[in-house]
Amino acid sequence: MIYREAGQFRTTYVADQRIFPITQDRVAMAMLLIVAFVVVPAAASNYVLTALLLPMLVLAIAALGLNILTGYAGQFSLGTAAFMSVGAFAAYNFQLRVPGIPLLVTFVLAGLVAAGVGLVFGLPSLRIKGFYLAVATLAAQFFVDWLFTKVAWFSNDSPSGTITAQPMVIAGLPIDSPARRYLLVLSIAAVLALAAKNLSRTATGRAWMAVRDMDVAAEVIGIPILRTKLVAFGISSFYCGVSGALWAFAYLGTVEPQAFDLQRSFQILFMVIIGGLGTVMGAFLGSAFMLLFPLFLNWVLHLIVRTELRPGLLSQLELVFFGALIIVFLVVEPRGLARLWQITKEKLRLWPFPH
Amino acid sequence: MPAPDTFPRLLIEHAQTRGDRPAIREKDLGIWQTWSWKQVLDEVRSLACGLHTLGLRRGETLAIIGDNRPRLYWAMDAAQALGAIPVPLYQDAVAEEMAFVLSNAEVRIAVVEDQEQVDKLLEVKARCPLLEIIVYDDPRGLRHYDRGLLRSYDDVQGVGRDLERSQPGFFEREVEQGRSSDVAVMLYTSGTTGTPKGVMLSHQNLIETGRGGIQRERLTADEEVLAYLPMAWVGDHVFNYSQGHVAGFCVSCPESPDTVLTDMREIGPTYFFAPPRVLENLLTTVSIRMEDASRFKRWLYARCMSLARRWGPAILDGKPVPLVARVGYALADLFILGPLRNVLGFSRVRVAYTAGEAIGPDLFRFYRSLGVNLKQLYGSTETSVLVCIQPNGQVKLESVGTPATGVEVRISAQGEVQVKSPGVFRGYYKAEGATLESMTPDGFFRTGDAGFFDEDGHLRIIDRAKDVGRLHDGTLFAPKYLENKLKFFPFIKEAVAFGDHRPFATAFVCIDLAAVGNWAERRNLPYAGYTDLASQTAVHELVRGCVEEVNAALAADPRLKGSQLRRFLVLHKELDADDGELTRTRKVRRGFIAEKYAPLVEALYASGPSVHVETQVRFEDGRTGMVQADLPILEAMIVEDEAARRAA
Amino acid sequence: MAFFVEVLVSGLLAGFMYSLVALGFVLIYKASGVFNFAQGAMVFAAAVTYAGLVSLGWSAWVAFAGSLLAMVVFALATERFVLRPLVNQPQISLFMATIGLTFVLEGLSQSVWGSEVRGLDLGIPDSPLELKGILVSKFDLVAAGTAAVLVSVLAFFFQKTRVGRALRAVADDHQAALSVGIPLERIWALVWAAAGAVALVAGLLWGSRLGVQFALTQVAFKALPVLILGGFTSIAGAIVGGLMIGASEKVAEVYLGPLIGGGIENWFPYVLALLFLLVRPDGLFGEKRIERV
Amino acid sequence: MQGKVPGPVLLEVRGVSLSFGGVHALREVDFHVSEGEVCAIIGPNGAGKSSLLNVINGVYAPGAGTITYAGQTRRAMHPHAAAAQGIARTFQNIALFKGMSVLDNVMTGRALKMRRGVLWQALYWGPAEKEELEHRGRAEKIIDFLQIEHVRRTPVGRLAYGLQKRVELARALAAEPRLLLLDEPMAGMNIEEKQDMCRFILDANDELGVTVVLIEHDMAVVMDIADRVVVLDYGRKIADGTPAEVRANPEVIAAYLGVPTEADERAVAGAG
Repeated sequence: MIYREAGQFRTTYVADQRIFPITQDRVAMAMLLIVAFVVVPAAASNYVLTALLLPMLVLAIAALGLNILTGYAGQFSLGTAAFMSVGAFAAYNFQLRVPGIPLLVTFVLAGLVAAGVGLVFGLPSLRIKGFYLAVATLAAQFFVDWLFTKVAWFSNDSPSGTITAQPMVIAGLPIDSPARRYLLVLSIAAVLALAAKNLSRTATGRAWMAVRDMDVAAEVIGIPILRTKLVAFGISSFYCGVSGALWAFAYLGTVEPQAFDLQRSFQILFMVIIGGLGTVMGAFLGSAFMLLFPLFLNWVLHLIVRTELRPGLLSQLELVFFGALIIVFLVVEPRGLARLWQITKEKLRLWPFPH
Repeated sequence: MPAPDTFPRLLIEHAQTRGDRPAIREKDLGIWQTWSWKQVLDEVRSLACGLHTLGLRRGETLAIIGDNRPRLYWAMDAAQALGAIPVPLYQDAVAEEMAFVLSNAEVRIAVVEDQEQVDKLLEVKARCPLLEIIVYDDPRGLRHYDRGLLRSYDDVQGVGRDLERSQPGFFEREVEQGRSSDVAVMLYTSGTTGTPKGVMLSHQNLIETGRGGIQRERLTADEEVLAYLPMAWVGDHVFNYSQGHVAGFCVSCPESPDTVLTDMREIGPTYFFAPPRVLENLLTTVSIRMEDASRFKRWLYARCMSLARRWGPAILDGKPVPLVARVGYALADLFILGPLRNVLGFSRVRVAYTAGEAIGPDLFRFYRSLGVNLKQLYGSTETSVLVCIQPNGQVKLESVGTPATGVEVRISAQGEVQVKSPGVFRGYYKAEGATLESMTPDGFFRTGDAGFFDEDGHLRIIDRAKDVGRLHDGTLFAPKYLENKLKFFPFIKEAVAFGDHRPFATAFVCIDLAAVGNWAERRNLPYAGYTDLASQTAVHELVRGCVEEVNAALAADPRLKGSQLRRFLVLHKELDADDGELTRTRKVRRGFIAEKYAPLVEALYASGPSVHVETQVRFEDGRTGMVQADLPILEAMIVEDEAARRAA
Repeated sequence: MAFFVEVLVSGLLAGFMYSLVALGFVLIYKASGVFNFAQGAMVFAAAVTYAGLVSLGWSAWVAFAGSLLAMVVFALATERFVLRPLVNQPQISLFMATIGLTFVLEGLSQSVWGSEVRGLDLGIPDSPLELKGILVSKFDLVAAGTAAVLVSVLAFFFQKTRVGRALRAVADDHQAALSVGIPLERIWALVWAAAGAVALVAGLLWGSRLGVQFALTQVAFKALPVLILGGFTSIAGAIVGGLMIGASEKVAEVYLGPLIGGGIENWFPYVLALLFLLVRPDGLFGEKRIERV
Repeated sequence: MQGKVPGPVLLEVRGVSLSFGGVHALREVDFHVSEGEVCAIIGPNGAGKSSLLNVINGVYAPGAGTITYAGQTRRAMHPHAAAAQGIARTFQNIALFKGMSVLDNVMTGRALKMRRGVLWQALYWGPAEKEELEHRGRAEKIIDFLQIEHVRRTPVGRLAYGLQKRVELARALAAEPRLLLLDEPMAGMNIEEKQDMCRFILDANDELGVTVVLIEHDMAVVMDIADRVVVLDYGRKIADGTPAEVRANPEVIAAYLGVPTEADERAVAGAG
């Protein structure tokens, strides 16, 4: 209905290969960016910024990473949180042990370290597939948990293993207020999302999808299977590493290893499933959903149950609803919210015709 | 250089004044390949020089056969630059029809699109001794063909560039010799009246009429046009080629005949021309697709369309409309009408013409209520089309508008429409007799259509002059008028009426396979194909309903009340140009049909319940087969007088 | 030296406890090709239901029957609302559905029975028993005995009975089984109920050792390496795998742990299993997966 | 096809045998294909046709024998090396990437031709974009060549069977191969689709200069488009020559129609 595509024709491959070839989509994206970069930091309350938007964006980056690994390359992983904690601790140690290192370089290095660890745990993916690979990534999860609690060097010998992130300064400008932290994370998320989108529409993305859909055929075409899988593991872990670093520096400030446990990996896995495997938008939709749904649930339950709830009952019910939601999504629309959005868009472009 | 009064000079002027703006586009390899006016001039210059080297001389003819392709339009420019006459042929014509035109126009050189056309030419080569050279554009499949006869388009341009280098300025000198009175193009009429004849139109004919149309509708160089109609038809030539050269706007060629709808949506033309048949097919697809929509969408569509039908035309004409209606229409436009225009590719249309045959009131009102500025137009190949045009704001259902700029229109004693204008043609090629016969002594062209001027000075066309007949009791019998009324139903694709020198009016009816098929599927009525569907009694009842509705409408007009259809039959096969029953542009060839199906016509006037028929049919791949069926003779209710009609 | 044997024996007996849980996974995977991640949550749910019923004053056997009934009801509901709509979906979707199930089960059992830790006494003395010079805990022996009984019953069921064979067919290809007329729905409900029973037994044994608490769900993560070693589809593999993991974990904990800071029981079995996987990508007894072009 | 002069030998398989446990799929097969030729491999089911194809492009490593391709002799070919040296193929049951559109599938066929690193592609700027557009243009030419432009953006899973086969051929041709291996390209097609596919294969061989080795059961097709026919039976090559020679070869007729055993003769005599 909103689309007015008549007269929008493309005369070059550049125009045809664009991420948003239709003007209406470009306008919508531009407005979204303006709202995100200008309106939100000015208008949103500190609570909304720190409690909702910051975690949403930070986790969305990790979800982007998992989406590349599982959505595009089809390699199943339950170890996302492990790579996040590697990123967080690496960033902390870089800031600690390398005086004067610029913040952004720290994040990149943290990402690279996580990518390195990702490659190591990606090696087995050549010989083993499916569930077994999930178990291998579980090994990463437990091993990293154990490493950061047991080896004190990482947490600069702090007794409980928790680390306090150094204050953030970029080119002399302290990034302390919620708005500034939000803008930092938002810009990093935008850049990484664009990079992921570009990868998905070029040879790398096609190689991933080829390996995901039918690796035997991919090999016969000449796609190096192991290299493609490792690149996926590396880039995915890079995203998780950056996300972990941002979690420590921009969101919480102090981080203990338990913050990146198996529950975190499940949370990001749910985000990618509900958001939509194999789509960049899916990561953001999923992360927004996972953070907004408990608030919505809380509000609904208070409407129904007047009396004060037994402590902890709310979080139990939340668990039940999340579990049920996963099943509902898998039955109704296995490709998640992004697919629902895609169907709506297609219908709008064809409106009023059904096909 | 004098003011540009020939197409090559116009081309050169555009290349100088707006050299970088797009002149022509073609959807190929997934994107719209574009050529600016400068690039078109270079391409035309090298092609013209190449054709000259092949021996094309001033006054000779150059055949052009294929879908709408930039390279074929350039062949027209190149021929005109050398003073030769381009002769575009219908790309889906069978080999025999091509043979007649090629020999009649004494064609020595032909520029064709692809292997399909080359094969047709090779098939008729024996009967066209003059044909020496075939220039092809798409080399697909032609690697092992006889090199003597065939030249590739690129090689010809290559040779042309050599000539340019050896004789710089050759092209400009040839263009210099062109006169506006030279013959710019020869279009063969579809010959509803006897054998096809070559209509010679000069540069002056086309440029002045074109310029008149452009000024009247204030068209500019920014128009976007989709060239999807056959290049051999005057509709394509005037609105795309000549007006494109005069106004300097860009002509876009679709990827292939079956992607026209998507290409239409992508280009979003601002200036559009379509014969009623194209508009009718579009409306049928709209209604079929809407039938499959969800209940809510169908309800919303029905509500918005009924509101649009009531107020749309008035709003489009700028007439006063109550505020409530205007708000209602705006909402309908937001939800249904706007998106519908967008999906069909009509959002940017400023001026849309329809001509070639009468258009049904419902069909015409549908597009105007949709907010598309569709206007009726009257004209013929011999008058470079633009004779009468409906002015903006005074668009009526039955009339074809007021005379175009510089056009005199009068009605002869016998009721025939006659025209005098700068667009009147230079005569039929090698047919002096026919030319004289078609002109009046004082220089008016006899259109052969019967009509009259209504009170607002709008011309109304009722039928072909020679077809208008009389029933036994003397009442006027206009077969085309009846047929058009029948064809305005989506279920009826074609109809042929009989009644001249007969006691009452009768008709053959051909159903529309898509629409009736969809109607049958909705009632899960199984059918195995066209003939089977046409023989079903349920379908006969459906057609009877349509015929009786036409009778009711005829009863309202005192002059036509007597010619209500008393009996009709549903034909067992579609009328098809390949069987000679229709012309290339799908107009009914009444005489041929009356002769071929004489026993059926007699049966309509006899008392028997049905008639057996066996006819030869030509299939797509050229094989022929026999189709036979028993066609029941069906009665239709006659409305006696006004009161009875209102009661029914 | 005796000390090493003692550690080894206690490891082997603990291994039986692992294979008990692993058995639940194998049962469902063998019959429906679904890797049931919720097996751990089922162990916890069964145990906490039993403990809850006992605290309500039900006698031991009646509480056992009650919990068993709860597990059967759960199995029927799962088949009806989760498995049936997801027939023919890729295995990954079914696997993720079981993750969803895990959360539903954990949330439900905690909201119904609360989340405080409860003791569980099955009346099995835990005093050590002197046997040929090495101390062995009586409890471990009973657990090992139960596991052995359960395993033989299931092995017989799968190999010999008609239904057992049908189960194996279903595991290969849902659609093929359906087309041959095997009543898929009933089979799956039956298998999930059996897995529920196994989970109950495992829950009781583990519950009495560790106490009935949320940590019981972590038991599933002990079982995963066992599955890798033994392969997903073989019952014998589950037992052998359990023993190997139990023994190696205990030995490593005692000897290797102190060297690198202890607490390695979480990740060591995984690393061991991982090394094994590199050699045999489909596990010890698992069927070799052939990829046809 | 008449009047075609065969070029130098492009592929030579010498004494290749292959067995899976007890089953002997190929027994000392000698077989060569010269540049520009259309060579058909025929034989009853289970004769080893697909196995021979899989040996040529390295999916299987033969027990014995050598493969000489483009002058290089090796004991076994590796799929990756085969693809790099211009061997492309289609599969018996279609091996398309279901999650991608037709255009992406065809572009993936060009995977080996793309050089730009991952970082460049993430930026999608400068050389990476230029490379992507250039290969898009090449892919479009193949799409136009096989006339599948109307389904360019449709996910491959939604296409009809005949069209999927054409997309798979497009993907193989997109790699600009020297040798094209086709595993029953016309299986399960109606007359019209078969005619189209034959035309495409001949056009590819003629205009793109691709040497074609295809497995086909439809004798009419083989006789029509193949320059040479190789007949396999129970893993052994029993005939190799022009379609006419092979048609007349008694051993081939026996292998296809089966030799009448004494019992059949008695039955015929009895009934006579």
